Amino acid sequence: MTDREKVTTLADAASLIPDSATIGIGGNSQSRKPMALIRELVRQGRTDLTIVTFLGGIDIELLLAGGCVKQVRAALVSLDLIGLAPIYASIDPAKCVTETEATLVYGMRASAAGLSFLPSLGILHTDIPKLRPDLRLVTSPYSGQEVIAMPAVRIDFALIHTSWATPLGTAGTDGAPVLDRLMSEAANQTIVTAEHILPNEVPLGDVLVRRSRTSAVVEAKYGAHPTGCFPDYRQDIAFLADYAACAKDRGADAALTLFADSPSYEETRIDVERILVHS
Amino acid sequence: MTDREKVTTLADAASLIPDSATIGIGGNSQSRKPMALIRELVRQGRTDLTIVTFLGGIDIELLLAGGCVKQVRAALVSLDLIGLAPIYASIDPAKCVTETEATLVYGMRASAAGLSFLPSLGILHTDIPKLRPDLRLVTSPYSGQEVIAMPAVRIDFALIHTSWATPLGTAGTDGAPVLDRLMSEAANQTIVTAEHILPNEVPLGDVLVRRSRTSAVVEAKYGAHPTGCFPDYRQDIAFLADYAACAKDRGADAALTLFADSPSYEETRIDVERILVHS
Amino acid sequence: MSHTAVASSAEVIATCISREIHDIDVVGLGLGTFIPAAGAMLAQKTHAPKVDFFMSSAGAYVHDLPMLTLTLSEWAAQGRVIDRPKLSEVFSQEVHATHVEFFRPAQLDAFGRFNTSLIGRLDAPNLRLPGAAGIPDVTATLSRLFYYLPRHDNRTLVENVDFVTGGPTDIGGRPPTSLHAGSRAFRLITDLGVFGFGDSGRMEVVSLHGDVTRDEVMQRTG
Amino acid sequence: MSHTAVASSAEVIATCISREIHDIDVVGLGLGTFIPAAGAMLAQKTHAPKVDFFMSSAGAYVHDLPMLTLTLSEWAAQGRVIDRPKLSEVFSQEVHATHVEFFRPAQLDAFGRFNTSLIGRLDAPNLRLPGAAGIPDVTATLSRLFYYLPRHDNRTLVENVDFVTGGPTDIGGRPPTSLHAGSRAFRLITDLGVFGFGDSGRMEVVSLHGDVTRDEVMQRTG
Repeated sequence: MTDREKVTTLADAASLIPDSATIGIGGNSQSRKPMALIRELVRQGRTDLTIVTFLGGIDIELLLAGGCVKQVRAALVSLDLIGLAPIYASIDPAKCVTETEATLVYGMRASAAGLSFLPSLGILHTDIPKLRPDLRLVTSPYSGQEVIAMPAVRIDFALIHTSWATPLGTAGTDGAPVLDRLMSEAANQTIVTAEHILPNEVPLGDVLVRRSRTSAVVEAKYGAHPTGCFPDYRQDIAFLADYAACAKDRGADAALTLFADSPSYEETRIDVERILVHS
Repeated sequence: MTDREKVTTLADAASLIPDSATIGIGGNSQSRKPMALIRELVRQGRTDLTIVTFLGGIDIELLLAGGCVKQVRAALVSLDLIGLAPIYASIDPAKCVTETEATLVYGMRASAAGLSFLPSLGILHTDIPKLRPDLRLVTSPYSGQEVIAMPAVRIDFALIHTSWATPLGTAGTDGAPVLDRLMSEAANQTIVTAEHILPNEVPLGDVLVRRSRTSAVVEAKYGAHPTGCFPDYRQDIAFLADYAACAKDRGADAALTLFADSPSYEETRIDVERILVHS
Repeated sequence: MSHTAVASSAEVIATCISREIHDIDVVGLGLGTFIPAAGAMLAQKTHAPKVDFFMSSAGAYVHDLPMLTLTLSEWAAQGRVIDRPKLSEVFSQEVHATHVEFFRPAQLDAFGRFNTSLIGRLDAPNLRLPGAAGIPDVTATLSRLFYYLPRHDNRTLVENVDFVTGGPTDIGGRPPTSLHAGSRAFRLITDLGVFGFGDSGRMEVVSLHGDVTRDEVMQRTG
Repeated sequence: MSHTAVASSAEVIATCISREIHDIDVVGLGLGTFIPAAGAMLAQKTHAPKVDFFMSSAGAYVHDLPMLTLTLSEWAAQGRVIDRPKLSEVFSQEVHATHVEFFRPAQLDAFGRFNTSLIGRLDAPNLRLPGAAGIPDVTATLSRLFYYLPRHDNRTLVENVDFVTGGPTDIGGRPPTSLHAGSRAFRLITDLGVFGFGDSGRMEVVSLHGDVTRDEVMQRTG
């Protein structure tokens, strides 16, 4: 921890993340996916990443299309209204670890608190443990009841996109916080990308990332596209529909071209009028 | 749960609580203690209560002076700047269960989640477990590490005083939330007392009690006195100093008279000018 | 207005949903829950004016919903947020966020157990579904758990689900899933009628819409 | 201003505290921590303008402190709150709330272990102290844990505390208390000087104030 400001470039921020790292991705399937940073990881050819996210979507698709992924741990991966996530739906199931919100929340809480597990009643009488042979039971020393020991979810880098951040790395939103704060606290480091870099330390809204967790801050306008970023812009459903059709009909490599810089993703791929919300 | 509004009197709210109940008390030693409701419990002669609170003070003193208490579970009991809590300092240690914030937080979380325990590294290498022979260890099924199994803290009634509440039982503060939200979620029922009853369902600040947890709402102006209630009034340090001197020199029965209605506590005991904060 | 309106099945279901909502309920609205949102708004405008909503995709409790939306929840909630719990509180089951919620399962069985995980055999599924999200966790803490199906059919409604993603399991001697007293499958609402899970825990007819017959229900139930 | 000022011991300690604070630290301020608050404010006004404060009795992070206060924390924080974490997050050790915090122990021993629980024997204490509050929990997650004592004396500074309320225990072969790497007793600041817990973990002199002698320190240390 130094006292210099943490603002850097997408390229430098992405290069903090080595091959084989475990990355946590914030937001949900509709919003605040750190897509600019993910495009940069693909561009840099990162491989063998383990991805932890709550509700995955186009973030997972792009990382899979780019050949960056060893394992996906998510509670759900879909393109929402557009339907199944085509690349994810076709990968080897052995690459996918089934999570639910409870397994992720307890797992990240355990990690943040330095524990190897937390007990939970969640998913106890479901078939989900059949998909998770790694789960163990633990017996309460008080009641004798057996409950599931949710294993700690370790994350090297949390990747969080927000509407605003400060140069020292405080980041927040006035929209849905999802699980981002917990993810940032559970991760060893957090990389923040934000639509707007604000002056340091003004009193602000809901804090998702405390500055002490943050290693790098990158200004990334439309950095969540094609997901939305409240209040700046909404999810780009037409782009996602194009993506789904392209990935299904012409495969991952063709779909990747939709995310290419030619010369600039922001200028050539984003129809701003389509995603602005007029109230 | 019915759809009628929950506003009632102090007497009726207190009478919901039977002898031998476990009550949780919100706020901290300086602020938002539900003192009006506690005075009413003393007046009604309640006995054998188990008291759970985070930082206790004059709330515990008054319940002890009134002969209401079987057991006190707290992380600290003091009169802050005034010093030791004189009655608490002299009771049988067997009546006191030593808590820390971690034992209470994990214990209430366990209770809220329907678990009998949660593991923690807190207090592991301290002597505090020597004061808590009820604590058991639990072994992680993943790492083999032994950690403390914090037992669930069961609470029948959470007693929460706030600046504002709605007739349906939503209650909140713009000041320190302390552990009140967790306590309310962990308890079977919550009784809210508030300085101000607002119209239902206006968008408000930090919610401490969700309406679905609330059984009764009582308007209680200066209902936290002699503790403070932000932003309405501050802690009454002069009153607490008088109390401490009286309890030390003349005993519990004499100290009790400081809390008597004669005819009205609010009119005779509170020097409003002394506790208003002029900014 | 002089045209004659025939209610669509979505409208019928939304109307039935509205009838199940009590005045002080908090109704959970997940991602893409258009029909339940319509039903809940109808309830609020008729017999249940005090209903609140928990919009999971906005991460917020609100009292007013300005519009039906699938993708603009955060904008809909803007300026209306009553309370913003941490999702980590909700999904760790410490906060009993909502009283009622209405889910659309991929499969539902006679005992109210649902499947949103996979179709076919566990070791060689015909179809992997997108995932369970938080549904197994949330359903365990509801006061009243509802399902809805826009189309009642015998591929969705089966005797036993292929995979138990969640739901009550106090059947066949197994202990109940419910973490908190009162959590259980309550009703199923389809384009044919309203179904309950009475004392036996087995699905039974509560009421059928208009001229729907029991034979039709039997044919379209697996 | 023409008067000659002699610094009080509280002023000396606050000044030493300010020197220990780094520019990007978050300084935890508990109930009744007047001297650390003064030191932290001094640091912010001199070499550490980016310091933030976590005011536990206001339950809030702030950047500006308008005044020193023991009882008006919520008023002091009003309009200045940067962030309001749930205390339940802080004390469950999921949020590493602060980097540095300054505690005043009832007893402190040569190994940096502190006692705020009881004086005397466990089974028959001479004095029961008000309680540990959250100190055992918080100290385990700090980057740098500091103690301060307005009066260095041999009843407070002892070879072994009567009761280990908290502090580092990576001594005598026992595993460390610290939950997170780097958490350990860092320094003690008294009216006599600044003391560290070097590689051995045993207390040692870092610097002595003004004309304080080692003999004086030895006499006033148990």
